[in-house]
Formats: sequence, C-alpha cells, structure tokens
Amino acid sequence: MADIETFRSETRSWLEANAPESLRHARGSSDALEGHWGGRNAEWATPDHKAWAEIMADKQWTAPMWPTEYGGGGLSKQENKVLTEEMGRLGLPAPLTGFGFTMIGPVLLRFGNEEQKKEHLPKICRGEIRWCQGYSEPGAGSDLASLQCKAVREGDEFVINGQKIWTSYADKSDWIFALVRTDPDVKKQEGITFILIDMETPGVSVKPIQLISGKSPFCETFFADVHAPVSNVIHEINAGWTVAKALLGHERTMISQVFGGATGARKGRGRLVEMAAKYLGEEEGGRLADPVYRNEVAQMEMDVAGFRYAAQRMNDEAKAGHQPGAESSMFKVVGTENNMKQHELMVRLAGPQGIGWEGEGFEDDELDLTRAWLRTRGNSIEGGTSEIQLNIIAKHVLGLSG
Amino acid sequence: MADIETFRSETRSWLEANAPESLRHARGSSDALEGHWGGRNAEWATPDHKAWAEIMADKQWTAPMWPTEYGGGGLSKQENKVLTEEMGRLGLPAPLTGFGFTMIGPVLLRFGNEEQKKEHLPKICRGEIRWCQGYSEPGAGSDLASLQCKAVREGDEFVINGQKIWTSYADKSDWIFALVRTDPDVKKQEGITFILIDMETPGVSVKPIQLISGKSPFCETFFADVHAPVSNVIHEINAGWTVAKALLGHERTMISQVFGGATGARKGRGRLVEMAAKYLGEEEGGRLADPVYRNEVAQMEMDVAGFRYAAQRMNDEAKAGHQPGAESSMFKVVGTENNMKQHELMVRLAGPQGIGWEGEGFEDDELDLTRAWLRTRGNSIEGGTSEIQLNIIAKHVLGLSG
Amino acid sequence: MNLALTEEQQLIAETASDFMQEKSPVSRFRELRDSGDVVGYSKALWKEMAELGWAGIPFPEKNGGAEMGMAELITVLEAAGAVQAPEPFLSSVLLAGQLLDRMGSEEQKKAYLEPMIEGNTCLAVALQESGPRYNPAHVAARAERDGDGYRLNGTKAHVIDGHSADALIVSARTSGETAGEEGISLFIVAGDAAGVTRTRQQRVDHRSTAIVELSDVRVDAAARVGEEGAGLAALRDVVDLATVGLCAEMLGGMKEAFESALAHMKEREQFEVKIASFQALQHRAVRLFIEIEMCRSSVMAAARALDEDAANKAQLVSLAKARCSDAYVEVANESIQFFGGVGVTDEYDVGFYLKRARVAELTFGDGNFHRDRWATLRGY
Amino acid sequence: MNLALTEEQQLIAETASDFMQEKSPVSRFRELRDSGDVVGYSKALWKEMAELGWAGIPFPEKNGGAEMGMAELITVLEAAGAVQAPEPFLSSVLLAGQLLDRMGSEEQKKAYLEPMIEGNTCLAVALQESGPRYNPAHVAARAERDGDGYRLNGTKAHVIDGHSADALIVSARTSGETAGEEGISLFIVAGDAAGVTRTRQQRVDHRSTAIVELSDVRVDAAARVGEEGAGLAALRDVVDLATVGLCAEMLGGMKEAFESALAHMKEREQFEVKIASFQALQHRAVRLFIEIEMCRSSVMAAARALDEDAANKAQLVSLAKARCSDAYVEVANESIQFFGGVGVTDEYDVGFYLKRARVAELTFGDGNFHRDRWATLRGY
Repeated sequence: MADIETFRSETRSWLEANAPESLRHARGSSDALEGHWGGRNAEWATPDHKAWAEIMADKQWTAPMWPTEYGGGGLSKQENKVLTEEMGRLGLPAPLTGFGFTMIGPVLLRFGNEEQKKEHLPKICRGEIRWCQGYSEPGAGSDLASLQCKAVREGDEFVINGQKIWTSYADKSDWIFALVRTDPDVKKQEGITFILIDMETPGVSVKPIQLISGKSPFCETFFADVHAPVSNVIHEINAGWTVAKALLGHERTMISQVFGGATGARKGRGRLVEMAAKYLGEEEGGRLADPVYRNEVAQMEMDVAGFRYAAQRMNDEAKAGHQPGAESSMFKVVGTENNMKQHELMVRLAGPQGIGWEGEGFEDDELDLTRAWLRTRGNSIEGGTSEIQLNIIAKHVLGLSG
Repeated sequence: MADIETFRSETRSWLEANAPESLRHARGSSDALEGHWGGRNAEWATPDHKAWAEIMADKQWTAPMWPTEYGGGGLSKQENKVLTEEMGRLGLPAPLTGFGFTMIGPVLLRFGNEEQKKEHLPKICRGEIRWCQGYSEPGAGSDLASLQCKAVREGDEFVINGQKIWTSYADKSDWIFALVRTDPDVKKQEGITFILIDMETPGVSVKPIQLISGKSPFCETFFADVHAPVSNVIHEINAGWTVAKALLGHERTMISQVFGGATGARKGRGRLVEMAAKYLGEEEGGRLADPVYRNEVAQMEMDVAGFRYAAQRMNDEAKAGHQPGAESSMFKVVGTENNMKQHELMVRLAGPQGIGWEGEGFEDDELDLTRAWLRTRGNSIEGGTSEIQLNIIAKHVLGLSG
Repeated sequence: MNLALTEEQQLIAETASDFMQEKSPVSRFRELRDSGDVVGYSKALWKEMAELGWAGIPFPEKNGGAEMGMAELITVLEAAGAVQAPEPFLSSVLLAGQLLDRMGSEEQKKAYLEPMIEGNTCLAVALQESGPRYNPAHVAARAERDGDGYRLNGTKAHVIDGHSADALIVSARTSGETAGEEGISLFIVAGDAAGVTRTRQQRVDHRSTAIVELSDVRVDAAARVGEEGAGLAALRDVVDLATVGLCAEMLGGMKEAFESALAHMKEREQFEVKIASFQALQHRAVRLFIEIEMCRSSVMAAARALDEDAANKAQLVSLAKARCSDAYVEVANESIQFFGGVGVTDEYDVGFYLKRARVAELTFGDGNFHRDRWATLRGY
Repeated sequence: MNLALTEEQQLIAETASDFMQEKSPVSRFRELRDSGDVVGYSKALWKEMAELGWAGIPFPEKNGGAEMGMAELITVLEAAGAVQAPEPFLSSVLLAGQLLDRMGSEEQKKAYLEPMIEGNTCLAVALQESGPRYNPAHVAARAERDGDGYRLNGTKAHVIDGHSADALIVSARTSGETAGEEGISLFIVAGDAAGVTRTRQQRVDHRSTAIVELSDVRVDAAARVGEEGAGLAALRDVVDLATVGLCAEMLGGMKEAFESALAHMKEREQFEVKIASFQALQHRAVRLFIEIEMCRSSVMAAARALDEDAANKAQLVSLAKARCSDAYVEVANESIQFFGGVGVTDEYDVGFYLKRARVAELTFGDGNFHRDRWATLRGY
C-alpha cells in the first residue's frame, strides 16, 4: 500500500510538472472515441496535443501496461488505475488512442512473435503508425468467416486481391491488419490468415463510404495484386480465425462499454428532459407538460439506468472472480438499442425542428441531432448484428440448439 | 328483386306469428358461442327455447342453406341473409348451434356419401345429436399430423385406441368426429383417417380439463378398444388429412370472425373507457384523469377499430370477387392478440379490484373479468398457435422459404 | 363504405403505379437531390402528372377537375410514396387546392386553382407557426385592415413546398388572440409579393419547407379567401384531407421499403443459406406485412369517410395517421436491419424511406397527438 | 455499491434455494390451494423459515435479528418466489416488522416484533383503502382521542395477509383530511380485537388480503406506534422496502417460469425436431433472458441503495418495480406460449406464475405508477 501511494505522489508531481497547461480540464478529455490517433499524417488539434503525446511517449505511458521493452510503461493494474485517476484529476486527455492500442497491440502481445512485437509496438506507442482493421467484406456480413479476399503465396510473399468494407478510417491509416483467404479448399474457418499490410504498398486503394447520416469514417478498401511478406502473418498461416475471434470478443466488450458509458443522465436533468421541456413545455414547478411523452422519457431514462446497473454488476462480478460468459453480446444488444431508441425519442420530442438536414431554419444542435439519430441506425448492425448476438446467447447461454 | 321482397314479408309474418314472445329481444341473442346445442342430454335455458328449436326444425330453418332433403331450408345466400336480418329485427336467438352445424355438417355435405348424409344431417337439424371434435393429442399440438391415436381394421370395424385432448364439450356430446392413424408406415399425413364415433360406444371415456381460469368446456377423451364400423369413415381410408385441412381453414375463419366481432366499442363509450373512468377517475367534461392510461385506452380502441376495418376490407374484397389467401391466419393472429391485450388492459385498469378469484370483496363483474383475462391467455394457442399462423403467412404469402 | 377498390379506382392505381415506375423511379429522386436542386420536385413532371388528371382528381369539372374523391386520389399518392416522388400533391392539391375549392371566389379559382390543376403552378398553405406544433389555431400573425385591403405581419414556419410555391395561402388573425378559435382569416399572396421573405428549410428527407416572414405585406380585399374570421374550420378540414393523403403516401413508402428488404432477403446468403430462411426474420417480416395491411385498411376507410362526410371522419383520420406514423418508421427501421450494413449506406435507397418516414410521422401530428385526438373526439 | 454477491450472501442464497426446493416445491403451494386452506400459507413452515433466521434478517441482534439488510433478504425472497412460497415475508417482516423496528417502543418490539422474528406470529399492516390505489396518504379512517386512548373507525382494504395476521398495524387519521400529508398515525391492534371485522379477499394468485372494518375499536395510548401524526413518512419507507422485497420474489418467479419453459422447449418435439430449435422462439427466449438479467441488476441495486440509505433510493425502488412489473407478466405470458396448450391447463405450474405476476404488478404500484414516480422524483 505504501508503494502505491509513493507511485501516486510521484505520478501526480510528474504530471503537474509535465502536462501542458492548455490541456488541463479540456473538454471531451474522457471520450475514448475522439482522442488523437497519431500516424504518418497525424492531425493534431493543437501543438500542445502533439507535445503531450511526445512527452508521454518518452515517459512510456501512452500504453501504460505494455511491457517496457516494446515502449510500454510496464505498470501493474493498480498503478495504471492510479495513473488514470491522476490524469482524471487534472482533466487530461489520453495522449494517443486508436486501433493500435485497442486492437492490434493486444493481438501482437498475445499472438505476435518477438520480431513482430519489436517492429510494431514501439511505433504504436510513439504514435508513428495509425492502424485500421480489414475484416468485413461486401459478401460476408454476419457470416464473417465466408470472406473471399484472396492471398496467394508466391515465394516469401503473399499476393492479395479482393475487397474489404467498413474499414474505419482506412483513408487516414498507415497499416491495416486484415483477414485473407489463404486456403479455399478447407472448412471456411480453417483457410483464413491474419496478416499485416502497409497501406502504402502499391495496389491498395481506399474509397470513403457515404452513410444515410452523411459523411462517415468508414471506407471500402481494395487490394489489387498487393504484395505482403509472409513474415507479416500473425500466428500461423490458416490460423487467422483464432486471432479474429479473440479480437471480436474484445471488440464487442469495447462497444458495449461505449454504449454503456455514452448514454444517460446520471444526475440532474438529462438531455431528454431538457429537450422535452424545451419543445413540449413544462408546468410551473418543472413538470413536463405532455404527460404521455413524460412517461416515454421516464421509460427511456429507466432503461438507460437499468443498463448502467447491469453493466456495473458485470464489472463487480468480474472483480469478484466470475468468468464473463456471453455478457458482451447482451450488452451489445441492449446498449445499442437504448442508444437508438434514445435518439429516436429525442427527434420525436424536437418534432418539426428535429428533422432538418442543413442550412437555415434549424439550430446547430438540432441538425447534429438529426444526423446522430441516422447514424445510430447502424448501431444494431455494426460490430456484429443484434441477430448474431441473439444467436450467440441462445446457443452458448441458454443451450438452445439449432 | 320482387321475389326476395316477397320472401322477406313472408318470413317476417311467419316469425311474428311463430317466434315465442319471451325470446324476442333477448340478451345475448347474437352470441354465436352461447346458443343452444341440443343433443341427447340437451339443456334448455327455458321451455320456450326448446319450443323455438322445434318450431324452427319443423320449418327446416335451423340450417337454412342446407338442402331440404337433409332437413335444411334450401335457402339461397340472399334468402338466408334476409332470414338473418328478420330474426335480428326481432332480436331472436339462433334456435340451435354447435359443431354439427359449423363443422361436421359442412364436412358431410362436401365429403360424405349419401347414406352418411341421410343418417346424420337431419339429426343435426333437429338438434338430436350433439357433436364434438377429436383432433388434437397430447403429443401432437401444432404438428397435428403427427397424431398417434390408432385405428386397426378388424373385418368391418376399426378398433380404436388412444387419446384426444382439447375435445370441447366432449362430456356433453353424443358423437365425435375424429382423426385416427390407420397406417403408421407411410408419410404421416397419408396414414390418417377421418371417422365418426358414437360416444356411447364401450371404451370411450371423458375427463374435463381444468384451466388456469377455472372450469372449461375442454376435455380429454380416451379410447380403449373402441369399435366403430368402417362405414363411419368419411371420404376414404387414409385420406383423412384432406378432410381435416378443409375443416381447419374453416375453423380459423370462424375464430377470426369471433374475435373480430366480439371486441370493440363501435359507438359511444366502450367498456374500456367506462372502466378507466370508474377505476381511475375522470375530470369534469369526461376526460379520463390518468393521461398515460388514457393513451393506452386510445391505442387499444384504435387497434380494435383498425382490425374491424381490415375485416371489412376482406369481406368487401371477397364480395368483389377476390379469392381470400392466407388472410384468415392474419386475422387469427391479430384478433386473438387484440382480445388478449384488451383483457390485460382491463385488469390493469381495475387494479387491485381486477385480481380477485372468488368470494367477497369483489364485484361479480370484477371476478368475471379476472377469469376472462386468464381464459384469453389460450387464444393465441388454440385453433392453431400464432407461430403456426406466422409460418403460414411467411411461406404462402411472402414466399419466404425455410 | 366499401373498402374494395372499384374497377375505376383499380385502373387509376395501376396507371399511377406504371407511370411512377417508369417516369419517376427512386433514382430520379436521388438525381434531383444530388443535383443541388432547390425547388424540391420537378416542375416538368408535375405538369405531366397534371396532364394525367391527377392534380384535378377532387375538384369540380367546371374547374378542370375530375369530380372524384380521396378514394381515388390516395391510389395516386400511394404510387408516389412508393418511389419517393416529391411532387406537391399535399401542398397544392390537398391543402391549397381544397381551401380554394371550399372557400375561394370564382375569380380566385380561375386565377389560382385552375392553373394548378393544369400543372402550371404550385401552391402552398402557410398555416403553422413555431410553438405548439399541430394546432392550426396557434396563429400569431396578424392581418390589419388597411383601406379596402389588409396589411399582413408575422412569421409562418414549416410551410410545405412554401419556398417554391407560386402563391401562398396565409392564415392570419383579423381578431382574437394567439390560439383563439375565432378571428383567423385566410389570404392568398403571391410568392414574390413585396414584404414576403422566404427561407428554405432543407429537411432530412431532402424536401423543403419554408419559413415565411410577412413584413407589412399589402393585399387587396379580393385576396381574402372566404369570410373574415372564418378560416379555422376550413383549415382543419383541409389538414384532415392532407393527412389522409400523406398516409397514403406513407403506405406506398412502407410497402416499397418492406418489399425491397424481402427481395434482398431472398437473394442474400449468409451461412450458406438465404437469410429469408431464418425463422426469426420470417416472423418479424410477417409482423410488418400484417402492420402494412392494417394501415391500408385504415387509410382506405379514412379516405372514404372523408368522401362520404361521415360523422366519424375525424376519428378515422386520426386512426390512419397514428397507425401509419408508427408503422412506417418501424417498417423502415426493420427493413434496414434486414439489409444489414449496406442498408445504412447512402448508396442504397432504403434510407430514403426511413428519412421520409420520420418526416411524415412529424407532419400533421404524430402517434401520440392522434391518440390524444381520438380520445378527445370520443369524449374521454 | 457493490452489485456482486458477497460470499455470505451467496451462502444465504444457496441455503434458501435448497430449503425451498426441498421443503416447499410448487406442489406444496398447489396442495395448500387445493386443501381449501384459508390462512394462505403454512404456519409450520413459517416457523421453520424463522428458525433459519430469515424472519430476522434485517432486525437488530438484541431483538433476535441478524442485523443484515435488504441485500441479504432479497436472496431469500427470490428463492421463495421461484417456488411460489406464500409465507408472509412482505406483510410480517418488511411492512409490520420494519414499522415496529423504526417506530415501535421497546415494549412493542418485545410484544410483537420478537415473536414474529421467532416465527410464532404473523403481522400485517392495514395501510390501503379503496380509492386512489397506491397512495398511503389516502387515509379516511379516523382515530379519535378517547380518554387516554383512541377509538378507531374506518375501512381498510387489500391488507396483505390481513385475514390471518395475529396483529395489525393500522393507519388512521388523528387529524387532517383524506389524502392530506399530515395527521396520519399508526396503531397496533390484535386481529381479534373487539370491533374488528375481517373479510378475506381471495385473489387470483390463491393468496389472501383482507378488508378490515374498524368499528369503534378501542385501543390504549400504548398501542400507538410512533408519534401522533408521524406515520406517513414511515409508511412510505416500509412500502419501499416491501416493494423491493416483492421485486425479488418476482425475479425468482420470472426466472423459474422462464427456465421451466426452456426445459419444456428442449424436450418437446414438433415437426420431428425439438421446439428449442426454432430460431423465432430462440430469439424471443433470449429477449426474456436479457430482461430477467436487467431486472436482477435493478433489484440488487435498489436493495443496496436502501441498505446504504442512498440519496436516490426511492428512484431505484421505482426503477426495479416498474421493470419487474412489466417483465414478470411478459415472461409468464411468453412462457405459457412456449408451453402451448398445456400451459393454460391448471395441471401445469406455469399458470401460477402468470397469476402471481399480475397480482405483484398491481401491488405497490404498476409500471405506469412507478414511471410517474420516477419522473416526479427527478423533478420533471
């Protein structure tokens, strides 16, 4: 206990001494989706953000729990918690974020060989390389294992041809980790390889996807005779499905956490109530004037609160040593549905002001809301459709065969 | 047109002259489920009810559209409509009702041989024999064709062993029309025979079924070495499934009509509104005091009204010559669900007064409501589950294979 | 009331459907949107539709109409909804046209109604203002006597097709206070009249409404539509007509979205089988099918009740709009789910239906509004 | 707040579950019902349960309790709910016992609380009257000063286990008007006291409440529980406790109904396959599973909020009750559907759960009531 308190005071002093003044108590500092992603063509919000990333990279605290030999901080879980708390105390943003830290990094640590770890992890820690994920294909949605993007071995290289879809930020990324079919003649899960590809390799091209809500980070990524060395294969050739599954479970958990955290008014009047009051009026004393919408707002708030307690229970049980089962599927379904319903309700509360697209006659918040609502329509599809999650629970939790 | 007006005036005069005074404008006269069923052990509400049945049987108007040689009235569709209207004008009840008229009668007219028609139809018309239906078995619910009740041929007889369930009013019926397995070695639909059995035959026994709502008309019916002549087979041996299917479609239509007609307040304040006003109060001017329940009441009334217009459209389209498709499945699903939801809402409106079972502390109407609610729970199961109806529509209307 | 289509109605429906599929497939709407068009529809196509007689369906023959009713018009609107045809039936035919037919002088009909029926002009009604959403009595705009005419001041909002209309019928108070039932009068004003400022409001469904600011707009007495102070009842009536017209369009939209998803399900394979074979999806699809059928019956009943001036016509309008409002959104949401990821891309058409569903829901009152109205009409 | 079970809580839960399965399977409840029993539960089994310490869980050690809290008690109630054990935890422990613990004099605790904790008596609280359903301020019954005591008059209704309780705590007005917040006092009265008439109300779940008529019932000042006029706040507190206790029972019930249906689905064949293999049913089953998990989290959170006297405890009570009210009915309805025809026969147990679900829904406020309360508590 003494050690950890020492660590806390040292951390606090160091942060006080080194963190740029301008980033302290900055807005949005806790939003894991909107950090700074680094990369060859990094876009920094301010010079201080860049400096902050460098300072932390030097300190090896951009990936606090990764081993020190790969650029990480080597901190224990407990120390990491202290670091998070102390950064929170100062309201500091994460110095760097992105799929390097949340996806390919953990995969490399678990499945990568020494050479691969030495090559890639330090660059992630320093924000030099931005990663994207090449999993989905137009013909393989929920049935991911039916993917067709082909990699044919020629000597020490694979030659890759095919297409990926839903590759978030592919247009801004430097490397992609992708699933490719290396053996078409075996059971579909058994012919898949997990491989790393530099996006600057000739033959790689990217086309952004327009969504119903407008611009999006999603892209289509095309491979035309793209050469990648065999040494870029993670784990073994034709054993990519094992890697993919590990990462998918991880992704589902992340998504469910995002929806668990992103919604809901913990204290005071939430956004829903404020909107209902603004658009439908309130009586003296603050009671919402429309009793039927009031009931809907209450139901929605209660659904969100219920979800939060369910998420807390899962965390508390995990701390108490319970192995999580298919909970992540449950949270994916409920979290996304709550988020969708909440946005639908907000649009309905705003009424004719909730259906603007752009231009005059609507407030910026109103236009943002409309786009956000449309964007949420994808929530129950992306990251594994709700139907797939229900299948997983039916099979693995309820034991319903089928 | 002249003819039909003559028929109308004659019918009117005859009814005025012959219908018992006490039955005119009697309550519940239009309730098709609660008429008088006749039979060997007929129970008549009053001597006038018995007299009315006899008068009408003599006139051959208990089955107005059946051929006169079998005891029917031989009326045209148009004449029958006039008769119904004129009986309605006087508020007269149907003289006789039951599965003889609605089920086995039409089956005999379509599939029976001359001898069978001569034998059974006049007795139905005179209310001498009450019929029940032996279709379902404990092991064969939605999958009716998997029935196991066995009939083995011995000379001119079948010897029947097995059990039926959900045989409505079997304890009060004289004859049963049943599906039995006469060939276990072929495709399940092809080994079924439709046969008539006198319930007084040795080996037939009946046990009433208690439902969650209390007593019910349903029974289990057991056959232990029951002998029935081969001449009691309707249509051909092993061709019973054809007969059964014809009857099932007919039954579904009847059920959907019952739920279409039984619900919903066409004019003035319906029962739902009256209950809401009684149990939750109303403001001056009659507005319901609880706005959230008011919204639920409106939604329910609108669902019922919507169903009514859908039923009317089906009828109007049928008149215009459209062949009905799988509409009866749709109406079965929606009609039963509306009925169930409406009863649930009524119980919720009544609150603590809606959950009585018997004895003091509750009004009779309240106790009836509780039982009625529980009884409706079976609506989406009996007569073909909602799931089966959805399967039928998916396959036959939407062309979704599966 | 007969809820089966007559042969004549069947013929109109088929003609409209064929025309829409040929001349106005969804790709036409997409091109209109992508072209940066600011009118919101095609004036040329509007003219073609008018030449087929559709703009004149509910009007007297002497004005160039067909003297038919809602029962006929909804078959055209359903066909339009199926392909997202944005031509101004609601604004020009059902709101402005019906107001003129009911309240207008012969001169006004000649000047405004007949050219619209011929497809040469478009009209709009500026009846809403910001604030309580669906109440046409909520009028703060004022019309003050000015010599033998009036001077109009105020701001109207959410005026359907108001940005592009050749003329606007404006509701304004000649007496009474905002939200009062009495004192609302109607005036017809040229879209480019002095003192009229129109701001286009681009909606998510890629159609437009307008904010119309009236600043000392001078009109003659002859511009008044109907008697002074007698506008509200007529406004309510035409809003009911337009509501049922909108419902028919919604019906066409939900049916098309659903059928496109069904077609996708029968084609798309996952796990080596068509996704149409998954029973969980089948049952959900059947639920949508049933809901669409229920909507159709309600819309047809409401249209006929209006044509027959039935005592319960307002109830039936609410029945149809509440059901269609909830159903269209649900059908569009589910259809996108059946499409999967591609369903949320702009490349696919199904997103248009979700956007239109939401706009339609929030036009002329949503489900909650119409359930409340139903209850009020039924005295509870 | 920690939402994982501690080892101690885990142990209590397992003990309770084992006991209930062994000593009180659903068949025991069925026999009780069929025997024409009028008490509504088994006094012998209540004694056994008390001997295991369950009636004393939330009470001080000096009164024979275990000094634990709702977090522990709900594990027992969940086990009871699973097997439809009707023993009087709500009435005796959570309503009457908690009122005595909070408001009672030492003499009252000795005389009433301790024998109940030992399982020798049962208690009930007569707080409801006919009229506005779930408002404990709606008290018309009056207590008038009579010498050094009081004279009680009025009629209480829906008194849980009131027919069989040895003693009743009655709310009555010492001042103020019906529905007023002030002036409600509590009195403890023997079940067979002169002037008390109890009418058993048999409910659909085969348990009983009572109408209690008080006709010039004379009690001493020592029968008053707490200060004069100070009863309402305590009543509200104990109703919240009992509500969460009821939620735990509901949770046990819905889980058992669901699992029995699941077991049936895995066994029953239709069309040559287990009905468990139908995807449409699978997805519906998963929805129920998720709903039950959500209920569990809410109930556990509410119990802990009460134990910790958290600022938002009342909100959490409403959260749990609204969710459990809607979920239990839905789970029971769906479970019966999964059973098919046999599910609506009295021979199968699943009907008990539907009946209890409805009664529980309509006890201490239904979903609408608690959504309204949530909104009010959150200031909108």
